[in-house]
Amino acid sequence: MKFAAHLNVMPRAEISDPQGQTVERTLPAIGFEGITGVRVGKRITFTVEAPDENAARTIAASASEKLLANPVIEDFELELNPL
Amino acid sequence: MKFAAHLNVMPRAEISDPQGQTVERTLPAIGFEGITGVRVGKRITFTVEAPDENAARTIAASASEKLLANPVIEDFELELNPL
Amino acid sequence: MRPTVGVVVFPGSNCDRDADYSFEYLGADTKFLWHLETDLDGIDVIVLPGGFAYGDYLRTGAMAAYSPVMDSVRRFAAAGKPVIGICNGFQVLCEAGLLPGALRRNSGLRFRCMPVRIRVETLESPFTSGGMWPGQVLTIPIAHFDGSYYAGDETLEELLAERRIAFRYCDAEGELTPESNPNGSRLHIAGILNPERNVLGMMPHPERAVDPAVGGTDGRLILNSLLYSLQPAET
Amino acid sequence: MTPETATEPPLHRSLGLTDDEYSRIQEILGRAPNHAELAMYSVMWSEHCSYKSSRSHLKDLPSDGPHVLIGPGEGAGVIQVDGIAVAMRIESHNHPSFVEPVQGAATGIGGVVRDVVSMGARPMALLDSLRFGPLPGDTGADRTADRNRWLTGGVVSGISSYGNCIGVPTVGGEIKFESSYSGNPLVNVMCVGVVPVDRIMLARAPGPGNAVLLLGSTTGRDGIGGVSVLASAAFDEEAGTKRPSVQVGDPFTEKLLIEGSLSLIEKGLVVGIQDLGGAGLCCATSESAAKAGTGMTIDLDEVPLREKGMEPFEILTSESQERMLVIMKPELVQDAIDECTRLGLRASVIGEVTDSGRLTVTRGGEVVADVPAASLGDGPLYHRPYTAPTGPRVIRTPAPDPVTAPDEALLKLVASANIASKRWVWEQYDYQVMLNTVAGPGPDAAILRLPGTQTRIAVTVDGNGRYGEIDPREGARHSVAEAYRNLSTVGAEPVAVTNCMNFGNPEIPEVMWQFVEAVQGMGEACRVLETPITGGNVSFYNQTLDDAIYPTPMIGMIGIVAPGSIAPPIGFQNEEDIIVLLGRTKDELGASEYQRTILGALEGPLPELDLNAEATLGWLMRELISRDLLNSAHDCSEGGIGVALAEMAAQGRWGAQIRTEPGRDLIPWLFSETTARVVVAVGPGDLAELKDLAKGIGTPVAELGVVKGKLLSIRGMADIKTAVIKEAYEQGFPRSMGEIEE
Ligand SMILES: Nc1ncnc2c1ncn2[C@@H]1O[C@H](COP(=O)(O)OP(=O)(O)O)[C@@H](O)[C@H]1O
Ligand SMILES: [Mg+2]
Repeated sequence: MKFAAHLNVMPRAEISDPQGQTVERTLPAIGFEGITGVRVGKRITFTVEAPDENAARTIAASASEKLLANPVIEDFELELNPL
Repeated sequence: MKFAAHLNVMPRAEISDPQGQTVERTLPAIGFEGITGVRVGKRITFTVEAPDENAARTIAASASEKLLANPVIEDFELELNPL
Repeated sequence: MRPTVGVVVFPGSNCDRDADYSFEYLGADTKFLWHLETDLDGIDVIVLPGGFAYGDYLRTGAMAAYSPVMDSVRRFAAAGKPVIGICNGFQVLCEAGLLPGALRRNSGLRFRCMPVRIRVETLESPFTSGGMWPGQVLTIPIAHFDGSYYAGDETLEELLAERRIAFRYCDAEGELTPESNPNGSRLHIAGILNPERNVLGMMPHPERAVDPAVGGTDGRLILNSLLYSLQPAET
Repeated sequence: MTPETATEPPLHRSLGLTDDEYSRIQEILGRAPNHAELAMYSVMWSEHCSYKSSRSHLKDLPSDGPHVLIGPGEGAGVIQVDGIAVAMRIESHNHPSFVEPVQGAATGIGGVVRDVVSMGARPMALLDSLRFGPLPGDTGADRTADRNRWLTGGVVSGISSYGNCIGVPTVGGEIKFESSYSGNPLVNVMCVGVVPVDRIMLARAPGPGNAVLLLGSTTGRDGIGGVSVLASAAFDEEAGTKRPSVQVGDPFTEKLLIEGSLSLIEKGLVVGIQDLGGAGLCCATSESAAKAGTGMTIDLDEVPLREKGMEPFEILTSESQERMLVIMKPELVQDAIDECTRLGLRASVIGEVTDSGRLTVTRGGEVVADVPAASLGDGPLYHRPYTAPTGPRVIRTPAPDPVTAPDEALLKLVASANIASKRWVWEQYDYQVMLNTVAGPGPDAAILRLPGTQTRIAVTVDGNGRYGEIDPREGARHSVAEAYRNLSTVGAEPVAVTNCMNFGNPEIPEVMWQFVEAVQGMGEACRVLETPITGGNVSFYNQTLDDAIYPTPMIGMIGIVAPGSIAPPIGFQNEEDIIVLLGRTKDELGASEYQRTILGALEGPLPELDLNAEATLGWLMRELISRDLLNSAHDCSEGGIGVALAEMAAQGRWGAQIRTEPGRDLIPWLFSETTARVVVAVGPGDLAELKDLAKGIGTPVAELGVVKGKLLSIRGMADIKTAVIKEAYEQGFPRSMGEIEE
């Protein structure tokens, strides 16, 4: 079975995010008011092939934990949908 | 009113994604089989303050187009929820 | 005795030849170790050089940390032998869990190539024991985009308490001024040691400051200290 | 089909081929070409690949010299320095960088690096020469200013990300801002590489039976046909929309490709190698076969593809990045594939060299294209009409601006984006990796050690579009002279040139005239200065609507540093040193930076150029430096003596006390861009020797003053603190980029 995986990897809440801050400072300068709390992370999408959803989730979650996100600085959220 | 915006910015389908391809080629070597079609993009979250949802959506969408995503090489998807 | 320095080469490493050149310049034998290599017999020092392993895609050092050679490096380190990770090599060591913390994008959000000053924080390591004094200021180049050292408060306290910070960014007088921190590293950290003090990770490039024809010479202090530490103790 | 389709022009025209060109193809083939063949001819006979407008003019350039090993016509020019071959090449990536600056610049680096690798050389240095419209706050800034800033930042970060990742240092370059580039920036990149003389490779496919390998990235629908193939409604519409308008660089694969190619060459596995650049596979295969007088069969089924459903013409003309074509003996193929696999590099056998003289392409066992290999490269040759512009060309020297005080003018110039320190740019480049960078970026020219030797070369890239706009022939001569002077100022003897000619639409006779004039001027100067041209690149159509860019030839020049010669720094080092001007200053403010930034004008006449004076000055500089007489040196170029002195103060430890020439107006004396001048500082004890040498060779010498204190004090002008000059010089550029809040 195939599953579509969507992974959101964001800098951990207590860590400052210079990229987000820079974007936030730039926005009013180019005419966008009212945007705050910008944080910039990664979005990774892929397909997992596995016998069932559980197996697919195990693979995807462990790939996320081990490689795709770094728990020292990032949190992740994984979404899995059958294809 | 305040809205939580979630923006997914992905390389456009026809644009090559060296980052995703390299991750995909590396995964089996680390012991993750069955993962294909990896694409790596950006996830940006922020808060929009605007009189109503429509106004908030206009601001967020146009900021995405102008600054947060590069329409020449990226597609984006915007999700907006009242806070 | 001429020590043998093993220079690990990941796909995308690009300071491997520089490390090789500088260690040879200082009188060591060197050997390149392609990342698939697992046999570290006869190697006295491991260098994880700078560069862009796997293009720095995803996260710096993330994919390289899983290269076959890294298991051997782990055992090598566990046996108490010295390992030095420079720039990308530091990033790999953190990703591989051999050192705590992580390296994030420079706070200025730009790549920076420039000489910086770093302060020697401890002499208790093979990399800093020979010919340096505590608080000594060295001038060493940096060249990185992701050099902002981050670790949680607990880890930082541990690093401080165990005197495992090897180098900190400072100004010419050794002061930790905000302008002297080129990348936003916490506590101005430029290099740290593992608890056993035989693994060093540092963002600045000591191997670029060895041959006076193309750079300074302060890097020699670090690399020579390491090479001396391998000489059998005189009795 | 809509009714209009019937009246649409025939396919070949929408592919950019003229009716005559089409008939010639029919003649060559003895039949009508099929779609794939037509697409192949259309890209190969495009201006970009065939140099059809420029070829007839370029052939007269001087290309012989004692150091030249390989002149124009190969992937890169090659010179010999102390038994080592040094390859050099400049490429433009102007249009892609305007669409997407980061990726456009990045892929530009990739391309020029592969050119150098295709000679068997290891790339050892990059230089970038950039032109944009004015930045916010700059003289001439208009509504494009914000976009210009965005383009500037993007291009620099593209060069930085790609060049740094592949581990080739970017050691120098230049970056200038002029309104003429607002609609069409220039991104030119030069690459220098080294190879043992006996290992130089050529793009040849000799030996029928030899295997043809494709190394590197998969092939996608990127950059197909460049121009108008895309527009053709006759091709599958859906495929058209799937084609990306921008290519994304993959520096990681490029790095593997460099290592892989060089490793195969070093192991002696390679008989010919060519990069895949413009016109992709179609160009690399036909050219390497044609040059060896052979033919080739290519099986498209063996080409690794990135996308499904690609048409043969798409595979053949795709300009997907990071690929190389390698020709080798069939019995060595397995060794090569094993080595590539070890390195993590893709390698596939895609065909075979034949003796047919034809390029025969198959897919699924069917022949999809079959043409004489040489006919693709043997494109049409045009003698485009050219005429000098007839309109009145304003040639008068504008009166100095009476309102801006000289000290204000100097500070404004020093802080302007064109003159201020480019540290903001080059700190983003890894200029040290490979440990051969002896000096640079920062000095007048970068100095590099040839790996494994004590031999040093110096490299610079220079161009002056303002001068070219006034007089393209003189502009080109000036650019050569400036490059020559920059090399001489660091003590190097210039030996060879490569170039990139950036011009507007050659179908406009006035633009074509600019090109012809510039080529002749460049050739003339290179003849006199004995710096043969080893190759170059022509970029036409740098134009938006009716506005062509200033005619901008970029000159990349390499020199050899005498053993033991150490280049003096720019900055003032010792108090009490005597400051001396070598050369004579005339009142020549035409087309100067002063005129641009302070007066907001562009008017001639240009400073006079005496190439013999440049040559003697060059000799003198080399002599002074090899005798170790100079404590500081900086050539006078943009901004004249005033800016040269300010830069020497900004980069040094001290200020200076300067007296002016009696009876001269201050402004023209300070800011004239008279050629053949260098400002130097010498110890008082060495002044006599300097004067003797200068007198002996006939270079005028004028004592300007003395290194002293913390002021730049010029008679007739208010004193300026060196700290103020430093601030203006160092912060000017970050301020223009919006990094410093006002
Ligand atoms: N785009 C750039 N990339 C790298 N180095 C640059 C760039 N622009 C300027 N530099 C460096 O800054 C210094 C000054 O440049 P420039 O004023 O153009 O020199 P010159 O007038 O002597 O030709 C040189 O060393 C040059 O290499
Ligand atoms: Mg100069």
